[in-house]
Amino acid sequence: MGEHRIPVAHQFDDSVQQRSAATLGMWIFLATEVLFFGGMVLAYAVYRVLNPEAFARASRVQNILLGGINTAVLLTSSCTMALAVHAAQHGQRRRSVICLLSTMFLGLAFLVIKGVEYAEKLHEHLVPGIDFRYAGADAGAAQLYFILYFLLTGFHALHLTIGIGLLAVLAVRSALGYFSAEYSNPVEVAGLYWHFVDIVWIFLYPLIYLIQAYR
Amino acid sequence: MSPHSITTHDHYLNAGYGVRSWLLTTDHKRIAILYMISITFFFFIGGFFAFLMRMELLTPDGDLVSAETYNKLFSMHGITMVWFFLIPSIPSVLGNFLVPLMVGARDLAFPRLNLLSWYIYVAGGLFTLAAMIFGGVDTGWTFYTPFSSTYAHSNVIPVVIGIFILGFSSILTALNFIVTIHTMRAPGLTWFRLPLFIWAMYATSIILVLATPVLAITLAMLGVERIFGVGLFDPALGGDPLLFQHLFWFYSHPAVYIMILPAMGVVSEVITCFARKKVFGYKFMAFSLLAIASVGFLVWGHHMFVSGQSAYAGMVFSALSFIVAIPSAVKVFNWAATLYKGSISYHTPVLYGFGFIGLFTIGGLTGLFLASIAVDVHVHDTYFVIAHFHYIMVGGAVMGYLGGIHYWWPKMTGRLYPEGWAKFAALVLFVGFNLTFFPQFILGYLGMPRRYHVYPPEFQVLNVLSSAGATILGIGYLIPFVYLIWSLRHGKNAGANPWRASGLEWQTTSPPPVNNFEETPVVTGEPYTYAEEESPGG
Amino acid sequence: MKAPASTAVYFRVTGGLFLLLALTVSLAFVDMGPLNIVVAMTIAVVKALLVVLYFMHVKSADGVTRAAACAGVLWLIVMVALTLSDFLTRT
Amino acid sequence: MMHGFPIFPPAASTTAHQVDALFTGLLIMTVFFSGLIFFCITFFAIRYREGSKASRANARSEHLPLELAWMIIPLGISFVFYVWASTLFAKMHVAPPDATEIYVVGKQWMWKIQHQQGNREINELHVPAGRPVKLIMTSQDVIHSFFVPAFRIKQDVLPGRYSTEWFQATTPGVYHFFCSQFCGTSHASMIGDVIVMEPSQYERWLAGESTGTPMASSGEQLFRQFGCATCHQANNTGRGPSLVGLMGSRVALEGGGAVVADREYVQESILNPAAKIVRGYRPLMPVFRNQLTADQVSQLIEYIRSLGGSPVAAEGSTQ
Repeated sequence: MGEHRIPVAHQFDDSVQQRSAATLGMWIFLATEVLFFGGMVLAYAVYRVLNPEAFARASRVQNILLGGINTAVLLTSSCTMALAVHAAQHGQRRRSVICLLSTMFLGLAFLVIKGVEYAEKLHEHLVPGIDFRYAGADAGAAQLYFILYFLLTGFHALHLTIGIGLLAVLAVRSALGYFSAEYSNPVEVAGLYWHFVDIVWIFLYPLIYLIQAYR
Repeated sequence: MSPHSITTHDHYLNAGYGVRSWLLTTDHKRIAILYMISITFFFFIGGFFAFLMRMELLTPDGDLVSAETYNKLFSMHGITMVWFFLIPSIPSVLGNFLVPLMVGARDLAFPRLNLLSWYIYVAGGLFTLAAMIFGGVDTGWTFYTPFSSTYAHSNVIPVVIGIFILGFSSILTALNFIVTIHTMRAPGLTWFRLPLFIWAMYATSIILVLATPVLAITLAMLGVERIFGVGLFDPALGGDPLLFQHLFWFYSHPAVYIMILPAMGVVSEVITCFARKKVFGYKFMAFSLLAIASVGFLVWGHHMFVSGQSAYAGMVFSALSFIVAIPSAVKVFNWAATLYKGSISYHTPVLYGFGFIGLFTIGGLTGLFLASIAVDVHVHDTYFVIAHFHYIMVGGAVMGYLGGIHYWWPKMTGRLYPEGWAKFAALVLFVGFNLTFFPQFILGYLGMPRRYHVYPPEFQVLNVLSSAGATILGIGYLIPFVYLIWSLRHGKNAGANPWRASGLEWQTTSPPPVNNFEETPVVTGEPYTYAEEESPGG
Repeated sequence: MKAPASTAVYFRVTGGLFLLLALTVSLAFVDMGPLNIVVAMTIAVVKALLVVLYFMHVKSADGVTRAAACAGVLWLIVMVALTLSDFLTRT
Repeated sequence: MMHGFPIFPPAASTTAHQVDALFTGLLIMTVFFSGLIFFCITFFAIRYREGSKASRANARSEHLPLELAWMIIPLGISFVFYVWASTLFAKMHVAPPDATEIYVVGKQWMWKIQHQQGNREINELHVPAGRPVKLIMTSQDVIHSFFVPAFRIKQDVLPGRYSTEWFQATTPGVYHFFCSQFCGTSHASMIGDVIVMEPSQYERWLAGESTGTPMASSGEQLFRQFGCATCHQANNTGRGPSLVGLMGSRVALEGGGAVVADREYVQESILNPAAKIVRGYRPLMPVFRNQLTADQVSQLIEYIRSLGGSPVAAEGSTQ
C-alpha cells in the first residue's frame, strides 16, 4: 500500500467527508453506550437511594487501594492513547506503535487487577447467584449492591477487552504502514472509544469504592 | 406485455443475479429489498397469531385454544409485530432505500455496517422464531417482573436474547442514517431543503440510538435475574418491580414514536405530491418531528399510572403526556392545510395518506383519554388501550408503510401496480380496520380487560364485530401482497417519475442505477416546488 | 478535530487527572454527610470533562460532535431524574 | 340490563359519574376535532380535485398566525383537561379517614379477602352501600391489579408492598371485578363479584358468615403461636422492641436514619427482619418469609395496630 495514498470508500466524495463520517459515527455510538451503562446506573441510583446504609456498608469490602491503582492505570492508558493518536496524525509510525502497545499493556494490567478483585469476591462468597453469603444484617440490599457491582464492572471490563482487541489490530496495521499523516482515522476513532471506556471508570470508581470510606 | 426501458439501462436489480450478489451486497437498495422480504415474513406470522386470537374471542368461553396457548399467542403477536415488523418497517425498508437517494448520495455512510444490521436482524429474528416454535413465551411483550423473571415457565431467556440481538440492528441502521444525513448531503442541499421524510428518518434515528441501548440493558438485567436467581427486580430479594417498568417504558414509549414518525414522513411526501402543492408550514412540520421525538422521551410514566408509582410522578407524567399532543396536532392541521387550494389527484398512495390522517387523528385524540389520569385509572389495561394503540400502530404506521410502498414501488421496481386493485385494497383495509378496532374502544370502556381469553358473555357482541372486521382486514392485507408480486413481472413500465413528484429520488431512472445518480445532483432550491412548476404564469 | 502540534497538553491533562484522583480519594475519608456523593460526582465530572475536551478533542470540535457528546448524557439525566421523581415521592 | 349496545358500564360509586363526565368531555372534544379534520379533508379533496374550477389564487404554504393558533388552542384545551383529570384523580386517590378497611390478597389465580371482623371470602367481596371502603391489597407472588369497572377504579397489587384503593358504592347490586394485570396462565379466571348491600344487610351478613375471629384476634393468636411475645414484651424488657404504640411512630434505626412504622415496614420486619434493625437491638429475629402467608401477615399487622399507635397508622401507605 502506497505511503500517501488515502483509501476513500466509493460512497464518499473525498477523505474529508470520510473522516467526518467515521468520527461522527463513533460519537453517536458512544451516545448509545452512555445509555447502555445508563440503565445500570439508574438501577444503582434507585437502589442506593432506597438503601443508603446497606450500600455504604457493602462498599466497605472493596479494596480502595486496588481500585485507585486501577483508576491510575486507566488514566495513564488514556494518556498513551492520546499520544498514539497524536503520533499517528503526524506520521510517526514507530512512536504510534509503541504508544498503542503501552495502551494495550495498561488495559491488560487493569484487567488483571480486576481479576484479582473478582477472585477475592468469589473467595469471600460475595458473588450473587454463586453461593452468596453476606454477614451483615441487610443481605438483600447488599446483594443488590454486589449484582450492580458485577454488572457495571463486568460490562466495563468487556468493553475494555474489546478495546484491547481493537488496539491490537491497529498496532499491527500501524506497524505495516497502513496509516500516514493524511490517513489516521481508524486510530483516532479507536481512541475515542478508549477514552469513553476510561470515562466510565472515572464514574464507577467513586460510585462503587468510595461510598463511605471514612467509616 | 414486454418490459421496455427496464431492460435497456443498467440498474441495481440487473447488476447481478446470483444469491451471492444479494447476500453479500452492500448496496442500500438491495439491502432494503432484503429487509422488505424479511419483515413481510414476520408480518404474516404476527398476523397469523392475531387471527387465531380473534377466532378464540368469538365466543366467551375458551373453546378454540387453551389459556396457555392464548397467552403465548398474544405475547408472540406483540413481540413479532413490535420488534420484527413495526420498528424496522419504514426505516429499514423505505429509509434504507430512500435516504441516500433523497440526499443525493451514492450509498449510506457505512454500507457494510448496513448489511451487518440486516444479518443481525435475521439472526435475532430466527433466534426468536425458534424460541417461539419450540415452546413459545407467555409473558406478554412487556416482560413484567417478577412474572417474567421468576414465575413464567416458558422460553423467556431465548426470546429476550433474540430481542437483545435485534436491538443492535436498530442501532446500526439509525447510526448510519444520522451520519449520512449529516455528512453526505448533495451540494446545495441545506437542512431546510431536505424532504420531510428525511427529517422524519432523522428524528426516528435519534430515538432509536438513544432508547434502544436502554432496552438492551434492561433485558440483560432481566436475563441475569432469571438465570442466576438474584433479585434485581424481585421484591422478595429487595428489588423493586417498578424499576423494571420504568426502564422498559423508557424505551418502549419512545418506540411508539419510532413507528409513527416515519409514517408521518411518508404521508407528508405523499400528500404534498398528490396535492401538487408545497407542504404547508414546512419548518413547523420539520420541528414538530423533532419535538415529538424529544418530548416523547419524557412521558413513559403514563404507562404506570396505576402501577404503584407515586401520585406526584403520575401527575408530572400526565402533564408531559398532554404536551406531546401539541406537535401532533400541528402535523395534522398542516396536512389538512396542504390540501387547501391544491390540485388533488386520487392515486392509491394518497388514499392511504387520507386514511392515515383520519385514523391517526382518532388514535392521537384517544391518547388524551389515557393521559387524563382519572380516566386512565378506569381504562388502563382494557381494550380501550388496545384500540388506541392499534389506531396508532396499524391505522397509522402500517397505513403509512403501505402508502409509502405504493408511492415508491415504481421507483424500487420500475413497475406500476394495477391501480384499480390497489384502490380497492386500500378501501377494504380501511373498512376492515375500523370494524376490527372501533368496537374495542367501547369494550374497553365497558371494562373488558386485555389479555383475557375468556370473558363475561355481555362482551360478546362487540367481540364478534371485532373478529369479523379482523377477517376483512386479513384479506385486505393479502390483496396488495398478490398484486405487488404480480406487478414485478407484468406491471407497466413506470418511467423515472410516474407521479411527477419533486425530490431527488425521482430525478434518477427507475429502478435507480447502482450508484444512484449518473452524476452528483446539485440542489438549488426549496423542496416541493409544485406550485411554481404548475402555475400558468411560471 | 485537529490534534495540537505539541504533546505537552496531554501530559498536563494527565497530571491534572492524577491530582483529581488523589483529591477524590482523600476527600472520601472525610465525613461530609450527604455532601460526600456531591463532591465525588463533581470531581468525576471535572475529570470526565478533561478527558472529553482534551483527549477526545471536543474543545476544538464542531457543533455536531459536541451535540452528539452531550445527547447521551442529557438523556441519561432525564431518565434518572424522572425515575427518581417517582421513587423520591413515594409515600 | 346489558342488552343492546351499552357505551357506559354501570356506574355504582360516588366517583363513577365524575369519571364518566370527564370521559364525555374528552369524547366531545375528540368528536369535534376529528369531525373538523374529516370535514376539511373531504371538503378540500373534493373541491380542489384535479381539474376542478375552484380558484387556487393566493394559495400559500405558510401562515404564522394559523400555526400559532393551532398550537396555542390545543395547548389551552390540554391544560383544561389536565387540571380536570388531575383534581379528580387526587380526589379518587386519597381515601376518607373513616373508610372501612378490607384486606385483599392476590395470588395466582384467586383473590382472597379478609374483613376486619374476621369474615373471609374468595373471589367475592361484600361491601355496604353508602359507606367508604378502603381496600388494602398485597400480592403473594406476581403483580396483579384489582379492577372494578362499575366503580371506575383500578390499582396494581404488588408483592412486598401494600397498595390501596377506595370507593363508596352507591347502588346495591352485583358487579364484576377483574384482575387486569397479566399474571400468568389463568389470569382470565382471576375474576369475581363485588356484592354491594344495604348497610343493615351487610351487618347481618358480617354477623352471619363470621368465622368468629376478628383479624386482630387471629393476629394475636399467631403472635403467641410463633412465640413473638417472648422477645417483644409490652414493657420493653424483652430482647426485641415493644410493639405497643408502634404503628405510625418514628423508629430510629441502627446505623443511622429513621423510618415511620407503616404497614410496609412492619411487613418487611416480619418477613425479612434484618433489613432494618431498631437502634439499640441486635439482629436476632428469625426470618418468617416462608412461614407466614400474606393473610397471616395482614392479621399480625392488624394485631399490632390494635396495640395502639398514632392515627397515621390507619393510613399506612397511600399508594
